[in-house]
Amino acid sequence: MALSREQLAMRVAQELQDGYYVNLGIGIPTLVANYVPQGIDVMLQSENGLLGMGPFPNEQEIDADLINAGKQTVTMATGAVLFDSAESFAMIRGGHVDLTVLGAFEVDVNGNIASYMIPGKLVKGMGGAMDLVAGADNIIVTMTHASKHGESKLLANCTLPLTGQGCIKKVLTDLAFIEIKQGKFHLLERAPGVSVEEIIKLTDGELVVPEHVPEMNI
Amino acid sequence: MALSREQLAMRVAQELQDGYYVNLGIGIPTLVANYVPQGIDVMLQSENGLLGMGPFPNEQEIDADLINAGKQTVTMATGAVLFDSAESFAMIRGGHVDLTVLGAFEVDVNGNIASYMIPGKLVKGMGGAMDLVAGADNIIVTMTHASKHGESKLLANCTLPLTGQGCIKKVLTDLAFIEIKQGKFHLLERAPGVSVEEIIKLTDGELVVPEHVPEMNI
Amino acid sequence: MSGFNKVVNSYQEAMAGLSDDMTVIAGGFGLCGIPEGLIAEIRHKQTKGLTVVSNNCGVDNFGLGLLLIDKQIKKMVSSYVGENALFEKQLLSGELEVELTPQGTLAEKMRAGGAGIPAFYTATGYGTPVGEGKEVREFNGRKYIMEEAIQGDFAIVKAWKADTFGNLVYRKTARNFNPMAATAGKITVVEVEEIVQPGELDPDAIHTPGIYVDRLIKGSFEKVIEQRTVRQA
Amino acid sequence: MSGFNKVVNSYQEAMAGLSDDMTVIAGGFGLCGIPEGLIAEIRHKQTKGLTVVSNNCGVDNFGLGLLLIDKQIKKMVSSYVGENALFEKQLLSGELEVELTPQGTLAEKMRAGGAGIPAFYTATGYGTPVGEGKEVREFNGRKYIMEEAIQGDFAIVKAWKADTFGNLVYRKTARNFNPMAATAGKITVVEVEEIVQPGELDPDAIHTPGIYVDRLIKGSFEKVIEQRTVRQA
Repeated sequence: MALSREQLAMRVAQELQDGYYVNLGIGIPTLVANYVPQGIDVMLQSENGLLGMGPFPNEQEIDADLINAGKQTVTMATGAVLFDSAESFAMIRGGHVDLTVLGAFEVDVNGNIASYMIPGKLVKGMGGAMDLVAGADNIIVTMTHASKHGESKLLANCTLPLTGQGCIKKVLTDLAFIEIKQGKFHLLERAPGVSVEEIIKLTDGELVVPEHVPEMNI
Repeated sequence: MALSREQLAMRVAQELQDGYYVNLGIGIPTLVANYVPQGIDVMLQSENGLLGMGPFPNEQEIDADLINAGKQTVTMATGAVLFDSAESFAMIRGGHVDLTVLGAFEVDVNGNIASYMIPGKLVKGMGGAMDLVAGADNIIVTMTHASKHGESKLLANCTLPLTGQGCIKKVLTDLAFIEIKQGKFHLLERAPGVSVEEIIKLTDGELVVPEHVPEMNI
Repeated sequence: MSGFNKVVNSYQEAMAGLSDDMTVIAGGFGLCGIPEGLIAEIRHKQTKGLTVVSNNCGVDNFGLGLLLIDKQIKKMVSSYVGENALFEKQLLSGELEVELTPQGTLAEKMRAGGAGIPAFYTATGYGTPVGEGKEVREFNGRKYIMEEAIQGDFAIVKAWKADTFGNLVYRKTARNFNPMAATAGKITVVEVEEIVQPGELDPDAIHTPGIYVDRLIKGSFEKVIEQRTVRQA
Repeated sequence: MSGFNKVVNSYQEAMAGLSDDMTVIAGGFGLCGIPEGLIAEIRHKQTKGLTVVSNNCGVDNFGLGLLLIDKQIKKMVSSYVGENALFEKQLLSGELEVELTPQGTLAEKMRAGGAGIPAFYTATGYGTPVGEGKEVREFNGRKYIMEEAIQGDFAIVKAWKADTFGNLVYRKTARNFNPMAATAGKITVVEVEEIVQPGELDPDAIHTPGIYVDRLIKGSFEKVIEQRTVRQA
């Protein structure tokens, strides 16, 4: 069965390592913070100027001066630090963040990603996403494998305006965990109960399938 | 008579305006701080990271962590602010300092300045001087008009490696206050008791001399 | 030190000189850390044809969104414009021009504008619509695009505390773009919650040195929250 | 949060991995704000062929000058090298190479190295020996030269206080180049006067976020003063 939003977050959380500085995008990536494995500490970077983001506040803690990149009220973890936007993106662009998790509309076999604009529909803007994909070495894209109409989002070539070129190496969809290298998708894991055939059917770009494709351990 | 070091500083101080942020170079420029006219407040920028430099400390106030760009122990004035070297030169390069006063070996009719290196002799380095002359719109160079051997330091073309190109508009020497424009020196004032003829004799670059050249009011 | 006293006593004085077709750089991220009173004054002045450089354009009826009501903004330079219906409407109708700029590039362009750096290279946006028409250059085998600095006729900034010399301290994530904006205005106007005497702020903990600040006014702030989010008790 | 504890317990551990021919970026201005113990450890290790990026090279017998004694430095990238006789001697004899870099350009090159900016333009040095061989480009009618970023295999930094996560606070003008150096090392090692627990530093007043710091050691400092200057009583 396709992974739920929570299960996607759980699987991403398995990639966390102790001492990682992590930037989590809006949406599913944000949920990853709820599933950090025991014995592992990570520090969350929020690109509006906070390293060491804590949980959402309770009613008494709400502070209009303390928000995350999604404009939600948040708190600070112990040892947090605040800074300006230039410093925040120096950190991001300079490759100091260990892991970035973000959503996308499309990715392709060359590691291109499209995530900020659907021409003709509303243009929301790229926010910090272009800097994040350009600056990070270690990125996990989380997305649904295909649209509701069964159109693949894992393509030979992205059709939408790009957020970044050749920068994505790992994609976790609701159906599969996929690595991108040498101009191809490589199937690493499948969602529990999802068949390799279904993944192949819903993947437009060239997909390399090993003999044995393990089920994810959620 | 040629101006003394103190008199040079006094004359420069007459150019100060209330509310000026000022960077004073090492040597004679440093003395300018002693002659700020009454009723005028200026704030001194030290390029190693201090805006609002105070006087030298007394024995009890000495702090190894608080020095000026000449590595001398200093104090902070009320309302001073500390920052890093990138911020300090952002301020300088970005043109936020109102007046810069510095020494030189040579200047020429095109506003070029040489001040950091005499080939064959010791190379001390340019420190912050190249940034200061590139960043400031309002610079006063203080120097002796000629060497001890009577060789002019106000030239048609600088002979030493340049610190900056086309950036100097005002030069105060021990003999004269001179403006540089349209590829010529323009004599504005002469030191008390110094004749126009002497200034002409000791100026190599083309010098425009008006009919009346007032004596400096020191 | 009267020459360094930046305090002005009215919003009119704070924004004096702002005229049609000028460029205004504004601090703030969403509605967090925005100079509410200065924005209100711009609306009150009815200055038109403005180019506004700001990460966002507020929301309908608050923040920079207020300047959309009477179509005072000709062009926005922003990284994110979502969640503002009036903005969308004016954008789609062609009344409003938008230059979408990645958030980090926008912050760096403001910083460069204040720091005498006319241009810099970044990998951000290479191979995307943002890179179109921009110079591409390779360093150490990777491709980068050239981005130019931004300066404003005015910068409008929100800080927490200031001393009368204009030394500024920001609070929490209300800092965001404000320090860079403060450096990049020909005239920098700052609205703060509290003004103290010189010497009352720790010199080691000042975020923006007063040298960048031209005018200072004490405001009162609504601090509207866009996404009020609480955890389960 | 054990994964974020940056504290090491010996200088040997602090500088582990430093080897011949590496590039070291060092904070400090003159003898102010220099990582004394880390420099001593480099001398003790007798690492050779180093490229050292630092505004100055200390004095004879103190600071980075100590690394000249046994000719450990192959090349200095500095803005100012005066007042060091051994430096002058090795420079004139050709044993030591020097790349003179304007102070502001040096600071900006370090910042760029940490910030993912491979190059930037500055007017500083245009038309001077510093500009020779560098690309010249005109913006708004003025000429600028292109300067490239600097990164180090190691950065050695001196701060005042740190928490165990490596969040740093500097004191007075001992800040100088340290914050930029901290961002530009593949491995950044910081020597501090005091280490406190996370949460003890004001999050709004931290100068260097711990994300840049790899190793942290508590040192003791001589703090030699180069120009002890007092005013008349």
